[in-house]
Amino acid sequence: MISLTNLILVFLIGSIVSYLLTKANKILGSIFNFLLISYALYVVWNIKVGHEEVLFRILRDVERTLKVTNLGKYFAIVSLIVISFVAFFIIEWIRKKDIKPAAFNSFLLLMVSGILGVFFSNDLLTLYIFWEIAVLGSFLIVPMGKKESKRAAIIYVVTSAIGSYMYLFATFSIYQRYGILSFEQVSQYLANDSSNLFKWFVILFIASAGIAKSGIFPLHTWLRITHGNAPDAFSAVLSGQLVKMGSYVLAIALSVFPTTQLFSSFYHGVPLLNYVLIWLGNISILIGTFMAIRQNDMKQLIAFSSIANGGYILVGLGIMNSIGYAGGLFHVFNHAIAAAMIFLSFAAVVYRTGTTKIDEMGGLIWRMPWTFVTYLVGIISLAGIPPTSGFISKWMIFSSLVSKGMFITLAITFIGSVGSFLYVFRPLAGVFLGQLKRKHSDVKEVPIIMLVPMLLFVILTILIGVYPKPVLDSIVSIENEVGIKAIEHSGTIIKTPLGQWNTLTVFTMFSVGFIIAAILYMIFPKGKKVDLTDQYTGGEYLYNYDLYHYATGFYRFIERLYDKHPSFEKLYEKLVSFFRYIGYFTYKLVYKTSPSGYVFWITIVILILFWVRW
Amino acid sequence: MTVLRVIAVLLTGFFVGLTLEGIARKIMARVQRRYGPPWYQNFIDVFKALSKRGISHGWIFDFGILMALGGVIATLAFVPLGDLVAFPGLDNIFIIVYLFAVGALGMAMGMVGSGNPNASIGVARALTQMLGYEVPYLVAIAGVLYYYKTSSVSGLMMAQQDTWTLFKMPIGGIVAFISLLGMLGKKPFDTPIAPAEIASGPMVELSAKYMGLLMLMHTFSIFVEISLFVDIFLGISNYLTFLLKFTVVWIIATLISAVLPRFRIEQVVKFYWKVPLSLAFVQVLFVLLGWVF
Amino acid sequence: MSALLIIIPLLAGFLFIPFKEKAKYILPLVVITTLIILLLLSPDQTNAMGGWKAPFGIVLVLDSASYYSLLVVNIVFLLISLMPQIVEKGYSVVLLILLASTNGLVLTGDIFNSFVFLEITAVAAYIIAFSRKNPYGAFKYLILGGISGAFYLLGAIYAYIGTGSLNFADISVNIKEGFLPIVALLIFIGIGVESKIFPLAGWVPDVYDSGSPLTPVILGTGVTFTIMYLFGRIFITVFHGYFLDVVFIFGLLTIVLGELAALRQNKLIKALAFSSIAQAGLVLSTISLGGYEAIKFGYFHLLNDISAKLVLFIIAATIAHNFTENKIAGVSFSIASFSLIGFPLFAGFRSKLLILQLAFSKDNYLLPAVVLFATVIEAAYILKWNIKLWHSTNTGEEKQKISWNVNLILLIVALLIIFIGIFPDLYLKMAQNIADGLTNYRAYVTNVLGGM
Amino acid sequence: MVYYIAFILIGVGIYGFLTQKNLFKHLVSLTIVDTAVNIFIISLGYIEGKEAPIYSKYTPIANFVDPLPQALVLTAIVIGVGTLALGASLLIKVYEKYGTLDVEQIATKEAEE
Repeated sequence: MISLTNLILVFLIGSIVSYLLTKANKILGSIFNFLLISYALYVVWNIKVGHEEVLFRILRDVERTLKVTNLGKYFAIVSLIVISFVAFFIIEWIRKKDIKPAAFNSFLLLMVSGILGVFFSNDLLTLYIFWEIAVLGSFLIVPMGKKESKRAAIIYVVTSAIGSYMYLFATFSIYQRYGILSFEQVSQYLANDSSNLFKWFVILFIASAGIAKSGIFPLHTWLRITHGNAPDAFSAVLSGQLVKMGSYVLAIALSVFPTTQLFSSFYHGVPLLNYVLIWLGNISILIGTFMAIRQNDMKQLIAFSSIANGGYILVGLGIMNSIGYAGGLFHVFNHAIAAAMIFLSFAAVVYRTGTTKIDEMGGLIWRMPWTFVTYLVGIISLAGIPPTSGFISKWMIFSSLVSKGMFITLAITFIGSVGSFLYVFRPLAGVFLGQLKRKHSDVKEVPIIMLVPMLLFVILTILIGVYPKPVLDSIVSIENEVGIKAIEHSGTIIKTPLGQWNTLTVFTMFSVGFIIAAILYMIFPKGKKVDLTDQYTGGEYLYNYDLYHYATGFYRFIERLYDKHPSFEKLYEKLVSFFRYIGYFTYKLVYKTSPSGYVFWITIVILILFWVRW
Repeated sequence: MTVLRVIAVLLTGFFVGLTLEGIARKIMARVQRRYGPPWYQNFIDVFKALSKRGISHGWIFDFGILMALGGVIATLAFVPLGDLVAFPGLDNIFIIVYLFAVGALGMAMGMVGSGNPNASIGVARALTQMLGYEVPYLVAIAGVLYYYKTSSVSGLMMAQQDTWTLFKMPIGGIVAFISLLGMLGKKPFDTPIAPAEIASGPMVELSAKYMGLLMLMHTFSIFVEISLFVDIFLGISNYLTFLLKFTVVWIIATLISAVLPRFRIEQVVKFYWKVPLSLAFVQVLFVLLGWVF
Repeated sequence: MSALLIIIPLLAGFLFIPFKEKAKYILPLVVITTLIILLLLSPDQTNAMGGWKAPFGIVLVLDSASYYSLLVVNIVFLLISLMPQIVEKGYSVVLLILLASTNGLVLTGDIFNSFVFLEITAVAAYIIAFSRKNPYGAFKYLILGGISGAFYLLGAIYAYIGTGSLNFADISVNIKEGFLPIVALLIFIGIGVESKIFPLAGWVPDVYDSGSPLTPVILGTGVTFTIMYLFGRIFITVFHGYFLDVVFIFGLLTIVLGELAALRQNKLIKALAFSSIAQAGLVLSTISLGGYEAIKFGYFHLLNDISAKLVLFIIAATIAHNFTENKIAGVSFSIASFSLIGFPLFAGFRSKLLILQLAFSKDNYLLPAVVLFATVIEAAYILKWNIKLWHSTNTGEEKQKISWNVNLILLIVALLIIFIGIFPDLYLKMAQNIADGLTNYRAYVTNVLGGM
Repeated sequence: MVYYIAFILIGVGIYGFLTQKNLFKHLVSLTIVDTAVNIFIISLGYIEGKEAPIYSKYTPIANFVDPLPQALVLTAIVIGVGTLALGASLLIKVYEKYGTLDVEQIATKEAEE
């Protein structure tokens, strides 16, 4: 079995090989990509936990190591599943798209090497190094999308730079205070460190990298532009997987340095730091949900839903009791799969129709039924409706919040989950159902190669929804490793102190109900099949049925309630223009002046130095 | 054994539901000083509709209705009717509320699949209204869960040894009842169906068999919503007393809906998030502080 | 013997004044000969000019610091001379004089002599800075350089009054107590203008944007390194780190305001000029942290910055629009900009990491915060340019193609940056030697005065 | 006593820079500063009642003023002249390009570009 370091090296070299291969032939390069990534998935799948490797050395006395932990392995498997499916999708997708295929494939591999390193690094600095490689890889791909994606790439890098540099600042202050960087040692030192302020500072700064990357409240503005405008298949990787790197760092900041032991409990066993982070999660749920309801561009809509689900994961992880933590981790899996699935179906829609605006489309179900099925199961899981896996994690988070008695957070999570019915339904009604536009009448279903990964996602979601044992087992092993009481579950029954339910009985009962309805449907006379334009129009004769489609301003009545909502993007743009103004001011004052200006500055410096010295 | 219990639950749902709907039409008529149709009128409507030959708008239209009816039947199976519990131990409150969403989503998808914009507007209103009433309802229920430390509905019912939860947490009860009105889609909150504005909303393209199936779904969903309210708030009851309490709640709801005009959709959401939500938070604060009667 | 390093370029310069055009091809030969001579010399020796012993006559000191600085400067000149496309219309004579004066600046052990060489470098820089497009920028640079030269001279004279002689070693040993502050202040003003400290370096953007590709390349790399070396020699060896806390504050100011000013530039060369100001500020503030480690990492960062700037300026000056046709230049441009920002796998990351770790070990939390804040801004505008050049849709009015030899050099330097990113000990060893030479001033004094 | 004059002259030069609009006057004030520094250097070496340091058979060494500053001044003057010449030629080019030497007008012309 190839060791991890060689695997990462294989990917680094692989990115150059795939550049050359895709230069030769697009399809060959993408197939090479897919094979390499699925090989990585195979290696990561059966790697032994606790396996440790030594890497290069940067700072003198601190050893750089890669170590396989349950947490890292879980995140790596989820990410690699998503990326390998998307890589399979790209084999066909890349043919028609006008992006630079060679660069796309090679940077994808570069990013995957970074991701592998992040999940298996055993100390803060190695994690930072691979983190930056992953950011670099993804940064290079994002601008290949629409015109707006050029600006989006900059915003993406700057926000993630803010997060990772605060993380670096904390890493160095730990290194300077304790001299060590690996997670176990740091958590021991932190445990018996006296100054509360230092602990607060360190954990908040480390968590800030997670906050920036998974689009939590203060640093969430980049998600809309980046996911909305990145190349379609890549936004599936972006929101399905890259956001999870942020959740991984949040998981580390919260559970590996166990905040529960570090700080005294503030509210029902939840320390104040967790409470603050949970409240950041809450605000991002609110922002994500309410902004998603307003969007007309379907990709930006799901980007906002990623913000909301990032908030869910943070709330789940923040509660730190056995159910809540398990809920957060399970939601990582669900959101990764659901978001990837939805974005792939959008990629398929854009592959055929070329537009992402909801109101420019309609009735695509009659031409692209399988894409519709993927999208349907995707939103059922994203919205958290029982037969699919999405519900399990939301159920866990709800029951942990109820048992902790945090009712405002509970109310906000309810708003989030019911709100998700609203915003997932908007593209469903606007894009797939309703009247088929004349210009889309000759749209065909996407080729088979693109359909296979989408349908595999569907099967995976329903399978895990009915039989969540594999995911629950790995979560139990993580919880034991991190020192939280593991949740008890037996295959399909999930037990909590508040109550339990059985995924299998729910599914069988649902199918029984479905069969009863089908029997009733069969017994009675068959309805006459009528085509789409035969509608009740209230006695009016319609010439152009394209207009007879309700999609623009789908929730206008509720949007009107919060039209004047505070926009953080404008706030940050004002901040940037403030910096720009300072730059302009100095440029005009010091650099662009006449010679007398220069002499003026020299005399000023002399006077200051004289005055300071004597 | 469970199969028998499930069948019993479904049959009660069917018969009791339809008869009560008939009675509701009778009460509505009496309030409007007319006699109104016989109590078994709903049975006739359902069987008449099912026997006719209607029109279908493609496979998604049919699939949507099947999913709707299937989802609601599944939800009904989990709901304990007094002491008649189909799946003891597995009837978790969140399961019931969210499994109910499967039905709603199926119906929504099928209706919008018909291609008629009235249906889409109706469904958009239904979802918005759901956003309105669901949050205060769940917060109030969460207060009850937190107090009794269990989230299984039959457990909640059994926990009301000394007094009904309605008397223990009156404000919670009121909030739940107001949200119940929203769920039922009765008069003050029937903007999604609003016959005058959007040609009875989602049901615009339904005819014959599909209309019949939707009526069934409607009865079952009403049955689920009210039985949830009865189980949680109106104390321990065996099968008969459960049905009695059920009819009382149903009559009160019909009386209220008989006299109130329809809200506009923004007013529904604004109302739900002003009055019931703040009441729910007050109730939850009382539960946290332990001020429970 | 080390005087040859100054004489040969000077002589060649004056010999080739008559046939200016052909001088472009002789330039590499001259630079190679100076390099060979340098490699033949052994690091620690001093040559008294005209037989006058140390404190009286002018002494050329060749210790480990000046040896490696000379090596770097000459290599930079060699690389530039190998690109005749950049050195156009008769500038090669001026380049030779510039090479002579920079070698002299590094070698000299006498303060007045350093003033003379500084002025010669400045004059050569004014000429290079001049082009039809911006005579006003060159004139402003001349005024600023003239005034700073006057103050530098004043400082040198005060040093002479203080110690009775003009020799660096002599000054460092027995300068009278009261004179050190005034001398350090005046010298700081003199060097400050050339080493792009915040308020004094008004000339940089206009001069770097002079239109001819040679100006930013040579001024940004070769001359900057020499000035930084001179700064190190004077403020560390001679003044034993006396004035460095003031320099630290000015350095921080330079970093922040340099980056902010770069944020709003809409011309690539101007943005890169401000980036070089900011990087110079970073090097100065790292050096002024004090201590052997600080100087070593400071010069290591300077080496990285110079190799990145070499690539960036050449590309910015020659083709400032999309890279679709000349891919190699594009790739090397991206590599250099990633190293500037400090992405892992590139050289800049190593030096920034070491600087941060050093600053933390000295309990100085201000410098890391400023450096990280500046890197965020730098990432913003440099990556904006990166994307604009890679993805710009306009197909570029004149299809300017870079010739093969420039591409080759760009690629070599870019690969060197990646190599340093993975195995940094090549640059680290150089920086270490420079730091050794500068810090142990006792060896310097005995080396120079010992001969008396 | 003489170096007071030198510092006054430096003050005049800098005053010239700060107030004058015409670029040529900047060049003039640059030379004033240079000469001021040179005067300061010369005044350092002066010893009361001593002879100029011109060596010949008739003038004994002991009777000399300190020769070193005077040697330095020679090179300093040459450098000042060099910079002045280059400055003047640059000014010609500036005048060719902008048609004026006034700082404000040049600034407005540059702003137009």
